[in-house]
Amino acid sequence: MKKILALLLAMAMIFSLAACSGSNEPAQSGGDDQPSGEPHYKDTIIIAMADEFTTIDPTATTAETNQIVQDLVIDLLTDTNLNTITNEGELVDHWEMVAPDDWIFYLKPGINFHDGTVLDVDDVEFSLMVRGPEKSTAANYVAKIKEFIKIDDLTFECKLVAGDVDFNYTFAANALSIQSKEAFESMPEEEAVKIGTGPFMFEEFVPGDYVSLVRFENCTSAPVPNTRRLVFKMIPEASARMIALENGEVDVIMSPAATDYSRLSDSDEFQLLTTTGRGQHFIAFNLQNANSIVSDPKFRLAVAKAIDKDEMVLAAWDGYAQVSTSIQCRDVEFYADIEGIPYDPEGAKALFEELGVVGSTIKLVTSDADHRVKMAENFQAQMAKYGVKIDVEYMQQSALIELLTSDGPTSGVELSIVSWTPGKNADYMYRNPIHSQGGRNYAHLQDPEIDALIDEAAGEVDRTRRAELYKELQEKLTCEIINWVPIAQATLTMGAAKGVEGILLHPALVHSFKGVQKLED
Amino acid sequence: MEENTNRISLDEYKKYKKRSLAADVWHNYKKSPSAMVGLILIVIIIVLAIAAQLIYDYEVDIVQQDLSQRFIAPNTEHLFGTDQYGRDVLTRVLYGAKYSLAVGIVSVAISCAIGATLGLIAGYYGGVIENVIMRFCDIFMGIPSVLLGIAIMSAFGQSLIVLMLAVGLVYMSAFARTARSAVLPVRDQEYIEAAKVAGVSDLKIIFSHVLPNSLSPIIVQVTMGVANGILTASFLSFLGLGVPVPAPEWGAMLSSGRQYIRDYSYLTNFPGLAIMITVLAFNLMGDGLRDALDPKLKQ
Amino acid sequence: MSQTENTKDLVLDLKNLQVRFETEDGICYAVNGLDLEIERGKALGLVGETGAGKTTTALSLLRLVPDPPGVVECEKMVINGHDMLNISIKELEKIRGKDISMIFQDPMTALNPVFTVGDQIAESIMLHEDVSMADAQRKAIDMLELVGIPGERAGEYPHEFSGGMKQRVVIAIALACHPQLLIADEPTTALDVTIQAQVLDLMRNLRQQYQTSLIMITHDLGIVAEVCDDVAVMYGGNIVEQGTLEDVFNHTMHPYTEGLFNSLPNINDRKAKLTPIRGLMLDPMDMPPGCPFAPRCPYYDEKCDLPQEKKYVTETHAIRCCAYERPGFHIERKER
Amino acid sequence: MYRYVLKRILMMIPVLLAVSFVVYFLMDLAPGDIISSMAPQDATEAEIEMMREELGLNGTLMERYFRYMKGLIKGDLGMSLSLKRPVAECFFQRFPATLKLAFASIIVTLLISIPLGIAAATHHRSVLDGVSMVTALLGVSMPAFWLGLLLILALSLKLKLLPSGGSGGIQYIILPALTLGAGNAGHMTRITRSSMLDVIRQDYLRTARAKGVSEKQVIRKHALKNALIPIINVFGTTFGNSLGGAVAIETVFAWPGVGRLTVSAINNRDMTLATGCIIMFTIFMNITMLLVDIAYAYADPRIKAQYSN
Repeated sequence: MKKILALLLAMAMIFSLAACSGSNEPAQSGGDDQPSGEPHYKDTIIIAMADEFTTIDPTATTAETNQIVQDLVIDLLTDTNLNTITNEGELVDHWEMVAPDDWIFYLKPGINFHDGTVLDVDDVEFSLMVRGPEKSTAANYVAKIKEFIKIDDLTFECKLVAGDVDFNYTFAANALSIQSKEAFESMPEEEAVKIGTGPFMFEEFVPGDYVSLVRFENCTSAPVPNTRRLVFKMIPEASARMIALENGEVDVIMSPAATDYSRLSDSDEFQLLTTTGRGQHFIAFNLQNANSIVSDPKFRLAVAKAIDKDEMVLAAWDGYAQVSTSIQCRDVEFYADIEGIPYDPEGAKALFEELGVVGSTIKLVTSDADHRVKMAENFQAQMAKYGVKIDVEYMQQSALIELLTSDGPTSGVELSIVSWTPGKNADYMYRNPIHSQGGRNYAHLQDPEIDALIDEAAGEVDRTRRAELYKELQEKLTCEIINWVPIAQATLTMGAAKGVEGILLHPALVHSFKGVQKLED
Repeated sequence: MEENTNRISLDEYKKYKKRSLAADVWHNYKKSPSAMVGLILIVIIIVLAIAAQLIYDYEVDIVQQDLSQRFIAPNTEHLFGTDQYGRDVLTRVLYGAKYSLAVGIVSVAISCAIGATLGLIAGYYGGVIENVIMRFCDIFMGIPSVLLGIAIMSAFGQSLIVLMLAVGLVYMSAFARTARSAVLPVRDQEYIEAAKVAGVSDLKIIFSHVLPNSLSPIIVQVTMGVANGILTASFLSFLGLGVPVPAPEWGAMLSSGRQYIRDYSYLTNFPGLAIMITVLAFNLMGDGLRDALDPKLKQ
Repeated sequence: MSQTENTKDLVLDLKNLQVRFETEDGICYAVNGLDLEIERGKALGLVGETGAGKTTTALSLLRLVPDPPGVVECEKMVINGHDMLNISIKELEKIRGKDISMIFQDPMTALNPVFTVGDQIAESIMLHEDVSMADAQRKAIDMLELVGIPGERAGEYPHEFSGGMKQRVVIAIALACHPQLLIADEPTTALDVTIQAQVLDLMRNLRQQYQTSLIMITHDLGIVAEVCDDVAVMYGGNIVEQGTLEDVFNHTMHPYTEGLFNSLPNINDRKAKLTPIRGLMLDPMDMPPGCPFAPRCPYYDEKCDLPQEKKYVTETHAIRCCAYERPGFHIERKER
Repeated sequence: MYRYVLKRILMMIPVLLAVSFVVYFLMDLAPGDIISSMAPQDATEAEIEMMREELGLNGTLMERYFRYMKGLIKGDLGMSLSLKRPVAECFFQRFPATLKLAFASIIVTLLISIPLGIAAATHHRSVLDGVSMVTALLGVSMPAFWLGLLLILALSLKLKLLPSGGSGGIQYIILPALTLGAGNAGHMTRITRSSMLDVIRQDYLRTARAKGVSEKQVIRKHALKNALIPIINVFGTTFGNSLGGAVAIETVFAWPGVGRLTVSAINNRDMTLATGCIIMFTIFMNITMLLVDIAYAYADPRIKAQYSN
């Protein structure tokens, strides 16, 4: 029996040792081909991600973590310039709006794909018109195109189903990445999706562990990077990412814990990169049930006055968020800096008493995401001071969306804590979550006047007039209708070793690592 | 010759006279110091849990926050310090005792009620019934308990009741198995046979003859089950699937303190310690009961 | 026994053996100052009721009394020339199984369930004889056949044997290395009568073959009469009467021995009532200072409460009983 | 013996079918489906319906389950809804990590518990016994996730000796294996001790000693082989627990194993992945149990005889 035991132990030992040593740690192997004399850059940069990377196929998911990696490998026709936060051409050199429903795009010449072929309109047509309609993530966008006309190898025209003055933004959707037609014809789909025009090529993916990319030496869509290899390592725990950075195991960490911000910014070895996120976090009122107290504008005003947003920011984001005064997000085009409804505990108290809601219970739903739980917990605590009891139900994110989009007047939901991350253009800010036809109208606002304003603003070609319309929308919604109480836009952060440069933070989390590099001495 | 038997004194006779089962168990139980420590700990925890209910007002002491008082390290005013919302950790740990106790005890009551009944029936009737019941239990045994718990919590949503049910269902099969194997040796005893011949109904036989004679392992399983139930429930809460916040369930406290562990490790240590002591107390009591119920097994 | 003991060829020489068990509930005095001598080739019957300390005495000879709680004290313990009190564990292990071995009471539990019987016998041989594994196995098969079990069953496990067969295996293990002193602890109690006779026969033959001395522990006086040369009667952790078979059976002196014989059923008078020894078995936790049998003794007087000396009545016959100091004392053994 | 093994394997089939149904049903009951979280914020009804069909989520529960079962019977676990790859592929990509962790933790468990349990039993009621039993009880009572956090705090955050999470070289497995192994060791030590104590009192050890077997050999050969029988049984459940318990450890240490995969699949409402993973877990648990029962037979001839009948 001793033998059995010894054998068992030995087997287990060998197995785990072999398995351990055999596991592919993203190697920092040397291959430095930088000639001496010129600036010497770190060969491999390792980035610790919080969420799991799952696929390189841009049409498969819309998860930001995937998009970050996909963005390095596969390019889009237009994309957000992260320095100016405006929509610019990426593979497209420039475009012309012949009419709101007729657009002509001119591709950049000589763009190389990883497989050696050169980008032309056929690749675009294949990606948009052949692959696009099959993919649920892309179909909605390409459905806008009534007719795709190839003018020459580098020029194409899109005739639209309906006029859209912001059509260029459409091509910034990640699902509309441009891929090589030749690659799809010559290799299996799972290989072909890895072929793009980006500055990095797909190297290896170990699920749950890491994904690695190598420099595309013949890159013409962007400058050839100074970093030879990028490794995205998945470390879900924030404290673990921080340790990894401190121990020099990684060079960059995404979303460090708020408690580590000062450790990063005050250190000589590290830096804290920040930007204000575009996501608007807000408390929405369910306006469907006329009998509910939340249907009373006075109550909504009282809640808006009652919330100490600064305290909530401290509770939910440890202070790292920008308090919102308007329903519209700051960096979205045509933002007007309105005052909104300031914190007024006395006014709120008086209103609550007048309404006779002290001692009553209001039902709130939200998801189990960390900051939402914290917001809800703090909201509950703040309202408890006014004597208003908040009964919170936490649910999984998709369950929440399902409930909020399909709930009838009888669901009992009165409040919800949700967020909205508008992309691209100002219309996006209002179309879905506020327009009565919008798919994510969580407050179930049915206001013809607002609908008319949204429609008018979207079709307005004159930018000054458009700005006025959006300001009117902001003031009406924030101060009069109060379908939401906007709380804050969270600060997005990244930690990096000193000397790491070229990272561009994206307000909607699709950060760019195209230029990431670290000078070494 | 006959008078010789009178040499046994009345006192001696009393000594040998059979005590009631409970008294007998208690007599054996109190001999073990560790078992007594367990019992005393449980009593203290229950008393504290009840006291916390009486002293603290949920809406004020648990729900309300004071962000100006956040992250105060343990001191004389806040013995366990304050958390990220400026709430007193000691208050929360004390108030939270009721969740762990409730989940542990109720979930075991559920799993015992269902599991032991199934086990008794399976063991008593045997044959096809036994096979069907035990295969049914195999289904639940085969799924890793934590995963089953997570699946149930996801299906029915977060709440104390669901948590109790989830933990109860997870451990149901274990009870069924214990009860069944406890019944097997009793089933073939002659007094059961005799009762059957006498026309006593099956139900009566099970409850008045089979159950009392196979009670010991079930009682031990109950105590150990409470310990396991508390651990499982706290893990589910740790994953964010337990009692929703701001209820100060210990596992949930550990989970929310986790991101601050580097600078404020007391946020995780106090709830962790609370879980461990409670589980330890039930384990000690379980050990003690096992030894007391079956002196043969005493080690 | 005579005073010229030094000239005798003693296999066992034991003086003043005391064994007590120190438990939580108190100290249990199991053996209290026991002396025992056995000549080479002789068989001694150790008789007494359950709890008299017979098995404990046997175990202390092998130094196998569990410690704790057992505490063994002894003036002299020489087995086959080895001073058992002053030897290393290593030497002790060489003596066990070789010079002295024991047949245990319950064959059902005495065999290790996870080894084949052949291995269990061979192990003993391997330990004490300089032989190869194969040779040991062969010898083990021989031993099995010697005790009447077909050799091919050596590869089977204990659970495949019946009780009587197991007892034979236990005997085979005990005899595997031809010990000089064999202790048989109630070797036949677990067996039915026909098997009993076979086993006793077997032991007698083996003993003659190997000149083995024997301590036969039993409460069955019939077995003693059949197998033994000498008899020692134990009560309350000590020998109360000791002598040859003739001495003890036909010239019984101690009141306890008398009680033992009186409680046997009388074949000649089936209508006669059985006469049990009155009172209860002694509580070894609460040992009286004097004669341990005093509380149950029909001839009790105050002197019995004093410590009892061992007295030789004849050269071979010794008792511990002060009643014979009373003038004209004699016991009333029933005639059969 | 072979017939017994065959019978056991056949008996797994209905259990697996039932498990698949229970899990599939539970997952369906869970509010929210993956479409809502996968679809872009501005997705239209038609788009969502398209996604639903793309993922095979259209139809009633029974229709979907029947479709799923048709694949399952052929050994096809379907495609993961969120990862867009075959479930089997997702599972087996992650499974080695979990197995690695389970084995490493078992080494820790055995190295701690067997010697400690034997020492405690052979020195019954000594200080050593007391200390090891208290330690074991603490191990049993300590939530693994807290122990993991404490180890991270001490060895990783404060002393910076070991990485606090992730996977890679051997240094990454130490903390998770220690955490998982230590918890199991508490249980195993208690079992080893009580099983040894049980055996130590057996008459056959006295027989062995009377033969002249040395004390060391009595414990190592005669006692341990008997004590091993219940230990093997617990070893099996412990190994099974290591597979399942890996969920807690993988979460705390960000270990890229199947436990975490399953939890995230459940959270993401990835029905096929969750069901597939749990089915695979169940298969491996059952196989472990079967292996244990076979090992059992080799340790105890009495059980082997039973199986043959």
